[in-house]
This record gives sequence, structure tokens and C-alpha cells, in this order.
Amino acid sequence: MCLTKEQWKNKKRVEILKNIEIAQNVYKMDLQVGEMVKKIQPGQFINLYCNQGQRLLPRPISICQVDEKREILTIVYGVVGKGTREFAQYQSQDKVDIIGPLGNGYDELKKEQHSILIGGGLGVPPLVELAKRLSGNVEVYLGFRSDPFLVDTFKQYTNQVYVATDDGSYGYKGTVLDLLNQKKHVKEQAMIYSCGPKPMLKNIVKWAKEKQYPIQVSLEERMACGVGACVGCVCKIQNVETGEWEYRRVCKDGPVFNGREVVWDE
Amino acid sequence: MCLTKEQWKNKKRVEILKNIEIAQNVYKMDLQVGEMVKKIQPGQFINLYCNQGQRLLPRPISICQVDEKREILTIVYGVVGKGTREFAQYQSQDKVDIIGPLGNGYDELKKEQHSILIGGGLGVPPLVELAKRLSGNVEVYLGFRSDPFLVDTFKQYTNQVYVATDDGSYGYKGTVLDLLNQKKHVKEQAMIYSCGPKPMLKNIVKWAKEKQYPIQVSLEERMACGVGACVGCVCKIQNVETGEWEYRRVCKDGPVFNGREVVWDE
Amino acid sequence: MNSKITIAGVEFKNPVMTASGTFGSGREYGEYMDLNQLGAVVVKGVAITPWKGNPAPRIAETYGGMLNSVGLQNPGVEAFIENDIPFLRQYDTKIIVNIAGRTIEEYCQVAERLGEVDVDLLELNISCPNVKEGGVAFGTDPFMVEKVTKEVKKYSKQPLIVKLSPNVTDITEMARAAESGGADGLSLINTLLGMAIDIYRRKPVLAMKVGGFSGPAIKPVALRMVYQVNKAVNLPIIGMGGIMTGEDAIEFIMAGATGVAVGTAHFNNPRASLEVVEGIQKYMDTYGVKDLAEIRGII
Amino acid sequence: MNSKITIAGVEFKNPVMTASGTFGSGREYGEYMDLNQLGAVVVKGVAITPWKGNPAPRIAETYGGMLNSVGLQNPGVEAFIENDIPFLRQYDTKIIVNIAGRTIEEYCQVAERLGEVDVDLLELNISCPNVKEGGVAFGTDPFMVEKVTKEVKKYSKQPLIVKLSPNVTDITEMARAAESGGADGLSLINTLLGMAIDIYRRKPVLAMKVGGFSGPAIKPVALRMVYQVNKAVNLPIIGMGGIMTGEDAIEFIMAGATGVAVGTAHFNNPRASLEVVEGIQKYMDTYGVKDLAEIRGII
Ligand SMILES: Cc1cc2nc3c(=O)[nH]c(=O)nc-3n(C[C@H](O)[C@H](O)[C@H](O)COP(=O)(O)OP(=O)(O)OC[C@H]3O[C@@H](n4cnc5c(N)ncnc54)[C@H](O)[C@@H]3O)c2cc1C
Ligand SMILES: Cc1cc2nc3c(=O)[nH]c(=O)nc-3n(C[C@H](O)[C@H](O)[C@H](O)COP(=O)(O)OP(=O)(O)OC[C@H]3O[C@@H](n4cnc5c(N)ncnc54)[C@H](O)[C@@H]3O)c2cc1C
Ligand SMILES: Cc1cc2nc3c(=O)[nH]c(=O)nc-3n(C[C@H](O)[C@H](O)[C@H](O)COP(=O)(O)O)c2cc1C
Ligand SMILES: Cc1cc2nc3c(=O)[nH]c(=O)nc-3n(C[C@H](O)[C@H](O)[C@H](O)COP(=O)(O)O)c2cc1C
Ligand code: FES
Ligand code: FES
Repeated sequence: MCLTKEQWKNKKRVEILKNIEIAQNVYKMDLQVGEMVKKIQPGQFINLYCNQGQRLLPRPISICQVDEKREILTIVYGVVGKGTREFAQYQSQDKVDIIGPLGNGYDELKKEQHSILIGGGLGVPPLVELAKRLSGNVEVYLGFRSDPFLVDTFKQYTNQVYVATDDGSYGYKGTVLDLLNQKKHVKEQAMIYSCGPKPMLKNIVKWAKEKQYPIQVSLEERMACGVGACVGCVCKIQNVETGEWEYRRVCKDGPVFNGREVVWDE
Repeated sequence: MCLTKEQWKNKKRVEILKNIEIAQNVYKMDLQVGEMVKKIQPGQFINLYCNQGQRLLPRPISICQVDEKREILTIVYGVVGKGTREFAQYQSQDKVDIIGPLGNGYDELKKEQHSILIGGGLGVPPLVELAKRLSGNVEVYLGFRSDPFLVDTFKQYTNQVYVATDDGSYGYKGTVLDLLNQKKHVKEQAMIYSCGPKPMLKNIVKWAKEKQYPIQVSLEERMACGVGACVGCVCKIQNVETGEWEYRRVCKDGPVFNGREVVWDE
Repeated sequence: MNSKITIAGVEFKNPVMTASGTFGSGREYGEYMDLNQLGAVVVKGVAITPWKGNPAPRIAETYGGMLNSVGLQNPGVEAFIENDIPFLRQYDTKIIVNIAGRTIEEYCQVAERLGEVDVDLLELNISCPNVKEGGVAFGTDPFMVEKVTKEVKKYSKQPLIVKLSPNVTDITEMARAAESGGADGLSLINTLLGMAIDIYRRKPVLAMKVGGFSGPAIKPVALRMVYQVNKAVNLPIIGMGGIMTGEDAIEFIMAGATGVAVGTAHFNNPRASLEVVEGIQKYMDTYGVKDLAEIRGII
Repeated sequence: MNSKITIAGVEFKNPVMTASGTFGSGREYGEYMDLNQLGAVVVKGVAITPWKGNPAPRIAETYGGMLNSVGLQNPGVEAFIENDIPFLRQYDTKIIVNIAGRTIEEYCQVAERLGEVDVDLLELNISCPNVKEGGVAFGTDPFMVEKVTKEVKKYSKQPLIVKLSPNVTDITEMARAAESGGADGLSLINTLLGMAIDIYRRKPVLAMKVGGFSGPAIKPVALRMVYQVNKAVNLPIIGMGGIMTGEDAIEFIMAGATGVAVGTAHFNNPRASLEVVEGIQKYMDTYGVKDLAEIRGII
């Protein structure tokens, strides 16, 4: 059980190769991470630490994509607060500390199955690496408030990419759920992979339940450690049979959970 | 009395041109400061702010030298704590915030007078610009623990530069006071300009009193504002006639004081 | 968008003030900004006679904060009246005078003397951790808080703000005591009591060993106390403790503060209080807040 | 150079421990470092029955610190005994169990149950600001501190450390009360009570509104309290509150601490506690400190 020196993980200082704005207040950052790329599961995340010492807590950011050959890990993040505002100022060649990969990613199905990927806003990025790795029939539904991103990236991996924007400025006008309802989904077996804001996920789970699709959702919560030690980042997970729930750690027990087991009431 | 917008001073973000180690744990930094160079009096200092947000207080650092034409201000600082350790890591082209010039520098005498400059350790740098500007007979006495710096710089301005090191690794072996005592000082009028650690200054003042030289000393104290507002950085200044003392602000009322008025007892 | 506020009948053009002791009497920072833009200048503690203050070092830096043990060095109320009031009255900003004392009587004397001159409010400092007598001794016992407030109130012509110490188990008890004593408003928080050690010299950094702890590091404590006090009493609050930006100030207002004071931030940025003024305005503009009353104590 | 210490008869290979609640039961951070290098692992609070804890968000970041309102979520003492003790006993480090309760009786039950198993010390948490019953209610009243200490002590086989809350006017009063109650040592400080507000959502960041404030921001308060308590009582102290580096730990030892615990720092750097171990060693080597007793309480 005791690990050897070589096995210990560690905080790692890595170089930023690129950090560019790809939509309003949305940035894409390429990191030269080394061997870590080999161990990655779509849906996992990294902890990105701020260089400014007054900000102690790492920011959990999903892995968007990896380039195994060049050992590059790509993340896409929105500028929503002090930490992400700091990240947006980084230049290529700057360095940042990270740990990862962290958490449990999506359970990928075997080949030839049907997959439906549903992402909303900043929940879109973690689906990229998943879309890349899935084979079989892959449908992608993306919802944005207004300014879409990563759409072309998905198109490299499947030709079924559908986009909705709240203001209709791109693709379908409406929510991603409206868009889903427009399509007829009669496949008997399809795995739903979803990531996005809570209200969206809640609705998607409801939809999936109706259609009797299994659904995996990736959750977010404010974190401190990111490794399961502080029990700070909990969500309510329910035993579907007994109805009993307990608080589970998003960082360690998730961030991907069985959508049917998540209690959304708060 | 009310200043106009143009007259307000401000924190200024300036570029570092060079930041190199010139002796063990002693660094010289060139800053591209703009017009500020024109207003400088030797013995004044700048507040240098850390880029790391957990360190809020500026570090007061004396102005070592200015290059008026190229608008460069040079400082020389020792790595003694967290802030100066941060400074030592800066690279050329990095930026830092400063305000200044601050405080009252040395009263320079008119031409053709005799001046004796006495510096110890990190008290040496503020004497450089002074040596440059003084004319007449200028003697410079410098004391170091072991590894001297700026000696050649002084030699550009006077050929009377005498160095003592505690371990005798360079120049005279002993304190700067021992070295002073070796020389015969019979000039009737000489202004002593001094900067260095408190115990040294205390002894130099005693020596100057014996020789009846007027003496200006530059003091250091832990500071917060650096501009006279917080009354944090006090030294005891005594009315030589009445013997009464009060706490005066090193940053605003000094850092240069009449050596005879300083109370050294603590 | 209107960022005017009123405290005890006095109208301020905006809620931003300078925290006592961090801004002298405005002269020094007046070289860095237009004092006309401030809601008020709160001057450093003034006593009836000159106080020498504590020995140096008086300042220590800590992670995200600082310690001070200035010990209320001040030239006495007469010198203050002579030198500082005429200076400050050149500007279109309110003047709040922080008053210090070793005994209730001394507090009363300062308040009485200031009644004769042109200042807008008094701030009673019963919470300075850096002086033995007076100061914090008055501020940690509800009985004393009420008593000193009541006495000083008798001598005060101007509205009387009581400044509370955070170094207590239950801040609401002190707030209620000040309210019972007749305070017209409350200022909180004064500094926490802290310490830093120089491990190379093997001594406390400060000559006085312990000192008053301020700066953004303490903001969570300050916000919590403003929130608690706002629920407990019916007095206007001047909130302070670690305010660095307009956003920080908005947090205090949402916790229930009417005014906000900026202290330690000046040492990091001489224009800090003006940037807080601008930041509040920007928040109001962006989120359509027409009057700060709309968001005051909203949480 | 010897960094061994002894607390209540138990010898630790070095003074560095993990602060309760920040290190789980060691399993997670065991992936980042060699737990054998730690003086002790202090596990998260354990109650007699499983506790669900508080709703999310439970975490807020502040300037140089953080807030938490975990609320002592734990699987109960039986699950702890079954899962965590065998794991920790693989390592050559001491085990300190932090015990939580809603009533004196519950504390006693946990202590009694732990008496049957192989752990080294107990740490009585009467200072958690995140639970209504128990927790801080016990920790801010000297009468209750003495009483709960005395009762739990009756049921404790292992030495009993009492963990004090900093949210009090006079920490020495609480320390003396714990001493009178028979404590074998003291841990301080637990978290301050703090708050943060999300001005865009116009709500407190934490679902519970207020939470426990920790991290380097609070170090000056923690150091001051360790210093005061060390002068006031004759018990060994485990000092904590914002320790990030070996230098920080040396400050606590100079203030009078025997052991030191590292908490929030782990979230910034998973190997933080080991770096503290290394930093202490380096200081001892550089300055010729042969035994930490030479510098303990030296100021
Ligand atoms: C598993 C996971 C994966 C994520 N992946 C992405 C992604 O790929 N792209 C992206 O843009 N965002 C992602 N997020 C959200 C992202 O972590 C937050 O937007 C970010 O931490 C905000 O930091 P800030 O300093 O800008 O905001 P602030 O609010 O100033 O942050 C302060 C603190 O709050 C925490 N915090 C704030 N919001 C969140 C949140 N929603 N989730 C968790 N912690 C939060 C931060 O970690 C930090 O500790 C993810 C969150 C989780 C939990
Ligand atoms: C007017 C003046 C001019 C100075 N000029 C020079 C110079 O030219 N070269 C040089 O090497 N040093 C100079 N010093 C000393 C220099 O300011 C300190 O060495 C430096 O602030 C230490 O910062 P630190 O973060 O490394 O140390 P820390 O001890 O970690 O600093 C923490 C805090 O203590 C303050 N502080 C620590 N030591 C001193 C000190 N001796 N004086 C004032 N504040 C201190 C810092 O400002 C900071 O707020 C001068 C000091 C003064 C007052
Ligand atoms: C150097 C310094 C001196 C202070 N002097 C006084 C004072 O004279 N009277 C007073 O009531 N508060 C005094 N304070 C406390 C501040 O007014 C304020 O309450 C505290 O610093 C918290 O605010 P801040 O974190 O913004 O600085 C002083 C604070 C500092 C840092
Ligand atoms: C997330 C978190 C959970 C905590 N849980 C507990 C706990 O269960 N029992 C306890 O006594 N203290 C608990 N604490 C307090 C810490 O043990 C420690 O006293 C405090 O955080 C100060 O140390 P630090 O600044 O190094 O974190 C917790 C602290 C944090 C940050
Ligand atoms: S963030 Fe610490 S357990 Fe998830
Ligand atoms: S540092 Fe503030 S008065 Fe000198």
C-alpha cells in the first residue's frame, strides 16, 4: 500500500504554450505537461494554481483535449472571478503549477455504440476529448448564451454537431434541450454524456429518464483540495432504490456521476 | 494649496532594465523611470512594491544613482527577507510598481568644501549619487563584512576611496571606524555624510562629535506607508539644547537627520 | 446613480472614508489624490495632550496584512485644531475626528473641545490594542462600552460614532452596549490583536511584541461582524477591515454597512480610497443600482 | 540535530502534524508524500454516529485564506475504526483522533470507544464554528470548557488534547479552564469565524453564510494566542493557524508551541507538511539548534 518515491504525485510547474481568447471571456490554454497526457480519461480535471500568493486555492479546470505525441494538455476556461482573471493575463512561456489528472472521468462505452454528448456553456470543453475518443455514432449538442466556441473542434470528430444559442446568434435559437426535443431520438441504447450548469443538467436528466437513456453528468462545486481530503466540494447523491442520500465529494467521487443518482433540489 | 490633477503623484509601473547580483546576496537593479530622475536628491529613497499580492507593504530602497539622460534610476539592495528575495528573482523586462522620490536627502554643501562619506554594508549605495554630485575634496570610507561592492563606482568620482572589511578579505582589516581613525583628519570644516547599520552610525556620530564635524546620518526603520501618514517608522530625535526628544518619522522627516540629534539608546 | 449616504443626519457625497490612523490628517495622501473625492477624511486618533507613542519597530508585514503598534502617537487636540482643521476645511469632504483617551474623563475633554470647532462627526476609539490604559480595555467589556459612550455623549456636540474592537467573543453584545449608551453610529472593526516573530533575531518583530492586525487578511472577520451587528442593532455602521477595492466595499454594504473606510490599502496603493470610490460607482452603473440603500444589508 | 518532541508522554519523530479536517485520514495526501515523514496524522473530526455535514457551497476563498463550512461531515467512529486505523497503522507515524460531539455525552462515547483501539492521542474539538450544537458553544465559555474536559477525560485512555477556539475575548481564560479540567495538552487555534459575500449573486458565498476562516491570513492571531497561552498555562501546545513553511513553524515554536499542525497549506501544496518538516530541519542545521527545546518559547 505504501507508495514508493517514484509513485508519488506532485505539484508540477509547467509551461504555457498558448493562451488565447476564443470567445468573449473564454480562453484556451495549451500546457506542456509531459508524460501526464498518457494517463488521462475524458471528464477528468486538473488543479490549476494561481501564481499570485494571496490566492491559495487551486482552480479546478476540466481537461478539454490532449495531444499525446506533443505532450500538450489543452484547457478552456471562462473568466468569471479573480483566479480566472489572473489566468487570462498569462502569456506564452509563463509557468503555472498544476496537479492532475484528478477525479473520475466519463465511463466510455465500447465501440459501435450510440453516444449523445450534451454540453452547455463552460460545460462544453470537457466533452471534446470524449468526442475524440468515442467511436460509433456520436451526436453532439451544444448550447451557448450567445458566442459559441469549440464547435469546429467537435466537427473534426463527428459530423453530427448541433448548436443552440439563447439569442439565436448562431444555430438554433433556444436552449439545448429545445434543440434536443426537435430531433427524434429513437435509438434504443444511447449513452448520454453531459456537462453544464446545474439547471440545464437537471432538465437533461429529466429528459433522459423519460427516454430511458442512461446518463452521466459532470458536476461542479467550489473546491479547496481537489483530491478528496477536505470534504469541501460535495453534492447530494441518492441511492435510487432506498431514496437515501449522502454528500459525496465532487472531486474524488466525481466529477462524473450517474445522472439518476444526483439530487438536484438545491 | 489644493493640487491640480497634473500635480498628483502616483504609483508608477516601470520596467526593469537590469537586475544582477554584484556581491553575495546584493543586487543592482536599473529601472526605466522617466522624468522622475530630474527631481532626485541624493539620500532620498523610493518605495518598491512587490508583485506578489500577499506582500502589501512597499520596500523602501535608497536611490543609488541616476542617469538623467537615459532616465534610469539605479538601486542596490540586499536579499534579507521575503520581499527582497522576490526582487532578486525579477528579470529584465519585468515590471514593478514604485513611488518616489521620497523623504529628504542629504544637504549638499556648496563647492570646494571638504566632504567625508562613510558607508557600511547596505548603507553604501545611497552615497553613490552624493559622491557624484559633490565637488571639492571628497573622501569615501566604506565598510563591508566581507564582499565589497560599488567600490569602482566611487572611484569614478574621487580618488580617495578607502575600504575596510571585517575579515580583511579586501582593503583594511577591521571596521570602517578603525580605518577612519588611521587617517589623520585635520581639516577644519568637513561635512560627514553617513549611512549604515545603527551601531556603526552611533560610533561614527561619536567620532564626528569628538572631531567637531557636522554629521548627517541616514536612518532605516520598518515602514508601512513611506509617505508620512502612518507614523510607523519613527526614530527618537532630541532637541540638543533642551534634551527633550520626540518620535519623528524616518520616511517624511528623514531619512537623513542631523547625527547629533539622534537618540541611539535603543 | 447616487452614492450619497447619510449617517446621523450628516450627508456624505459617497460612502468612502479613510480609516483612522492610516491617513494622517490627509496632508500626505493629498499629494496623491483629490481629497474632494472622498466621502470623509477620518483623522488619526487625537488625545487631550500630546502622546509620544510606542518605540520602534512599530510595523510588521504579515501574509496579506500587517501589524502596527503606533500607540496613538499624536500632537494633542490643540495642535490638531490649529494645524489640521484649516487644512482639511479647504476641501469639500466631511471631517470625522477619532478621539483617544486614557480615562473616560480624557475622552470627554477631547469631545468637549472639539464641540467648539468645525468638524462633522466624532469617532470614539475604545478599541486600540496598542495602549495599556483606555483603548481596548474599554472596548471588550459591555458595561464599560455603555458607560464611556454615555459619558462622552454628554460632551459631544457632533454625532458620536463608537468604534468597536473585534477582539471579543460576541461583537453584538458590544454593539448593543454602545447603542444603549446613546451612540449615533458604529465603526467596525478596529484591528485584531496579532503577533509576528523574527526567527533570526529570535524576538517579536514589534518592540511592543503584539500589535494591531489589519489589511485584506482580516476582511472575512470584519464582514462577519458587520453582518452580525447590523442584525443586532439599529445604528448606521461604518464598515472597515481589509477593503482594497470597490468590490470589497460592496461586500460590506451588502453586509449592512452604510459607510466604508479604507485603511491599510493605502500603504499598498496611495490612491486606494479613490479607486474604491470609482469601483463602487462602476458596480452601481453596471448592475443598475440607483441608490446604495437598495443593496444595503441585502444578504 | 534532533527534532523529536514529546507531548503528554508520547514521543513524536518531529513536531509536524496535519491539522484536523484538512487531511482526511491521510489516504488522499498519502498519494503525494511519504506519511512516514510526519510527526503525526491528526484525522478529521469523528463523531459517535455518521454526520451528514452542511450543504454546499462549503468553501470560499479569501485574501490569503479561506472559509469552510464542512460541518464535521464524518462516517462515525465505527467506520473510522474499521477503515482508517488499519490504513494509518501501516505507517510509522502517530495517530491523533479529533473527536466531535453534540453533547458532552457524545464526546465521552467517542473517547471511550477509541480507548479500545490503537490510536495515540485524542484531540477534543470544542471549537468548530460550523455546527450549532456542541462545537464552538462549548469552546467560548470557560465553565463549559472545564466541564467537558473533565468529563471526557474520565473516559479517555489516551492523553487528551483540548482544541481551543480563537473566537473569544481572552484565550488564556479558556486555556486555564481546560487545564483545570485535566487536559494533557492544548491545540490552538481552530478557525476564526468569517464571512464572504458574492456581490454578483448578492448572497453569502457559503450556504451556511458564515464559516471557519483559516490559512496564512490568520497566522498573526494564532501566534499571538499561542504566545499568550504559553505564558498562562503549563501544558504542551500544538500550534496551528496559517503555517505554510518551516519558518512559520519556527515562529510558533518560539511563541511556545511544542508541536505544530499544517492545515490549509495542503490545499495550496499537497506536500506542504513535508516541506515544513524539511524547513524546520534546515533552520536547525543552519542556526545550530540541536534540540527544539532550545528555542521553544524563547521570546
Ligand atoms: C471539476 C470541475 C471542472 C471545471 N472545469 C471548468 C472548465 O473546464 N472551464 C471553466 O471555465 N470552468 C471550469 N470549472 C469551474 C471553475 O473551476 C471556476 O470557474 C473557477 O474556479 C472560478 O475561479 P475564479 O477564481 O475565477 O472565481 P472566484 O469565484 O473568484 O473563485 C474563488 C474560489 O471559488 C472557487 N470556485 C468558484 N466557482 C467555482 C465553480 N463553479 N466550481 C468550483 N470552484 C469554484 C474557486 O476554485 C476558488 O477557490 C470547473 C469546476 C469544477 C469543479
Ligand atoms: C529609507 C530606507 C532606505 C533603504 N535603502 C536600502 C537600500 O538602498 N538597500 C538595501 O538593501 N536596503 C535598504 N533599506 C532596507 C530595506 O528596506 C529592507 O532591507 C527591506 O525592506 C527588507 O524587506 P524584506 O521583505 O526582504 O524583509 P522582511 O523582513 O521580510 O520585510 C518585511 C517588512 O519589513 C520591512 N523591513 C524589513 N527590514 C527593514 C528595514 N531595515 N528598514 C525598513 N523596513 C524594513 C519591509 O519594508 C517590509 O515591510 C532601506 C530602508 C529604509 C528605511
Ligand atoms: C498604522 C495604523 C494606525 C491606526 N491608528 C488608529 C487610530 O489612531 N484610531 C483608530 O480608531 N484606529 C486606528 N487604526 C485602525 C484602522 O482605522 C482600521 O480600523 C483597521 O486598520 C482596519 O482597517 P484596514 O484593514 O482597512 O486597515 C490604525 C490602523 C493602522 C494600520
Ligand atoms: C476544510 C477544513 C476542515 C476542518 N475540520 C476540522 C475538524 O474536523 N476538526 C477540527 O478540530 N478542526 C478542523 N479544522 C480546523 C483546522 O484543523 C485548523 O485548526 C485551522 O484550519 C487552522 O489551521 P490552518 O490555517 O493551517 O488551516 C478544519 C479546517 C479546514 C480548513
Ligand atoms: S475539494 Fe477537498 S474533498 Fe473535494
Ligand atoms: S512609514 Fe508611514 S510614516 Fe513613515
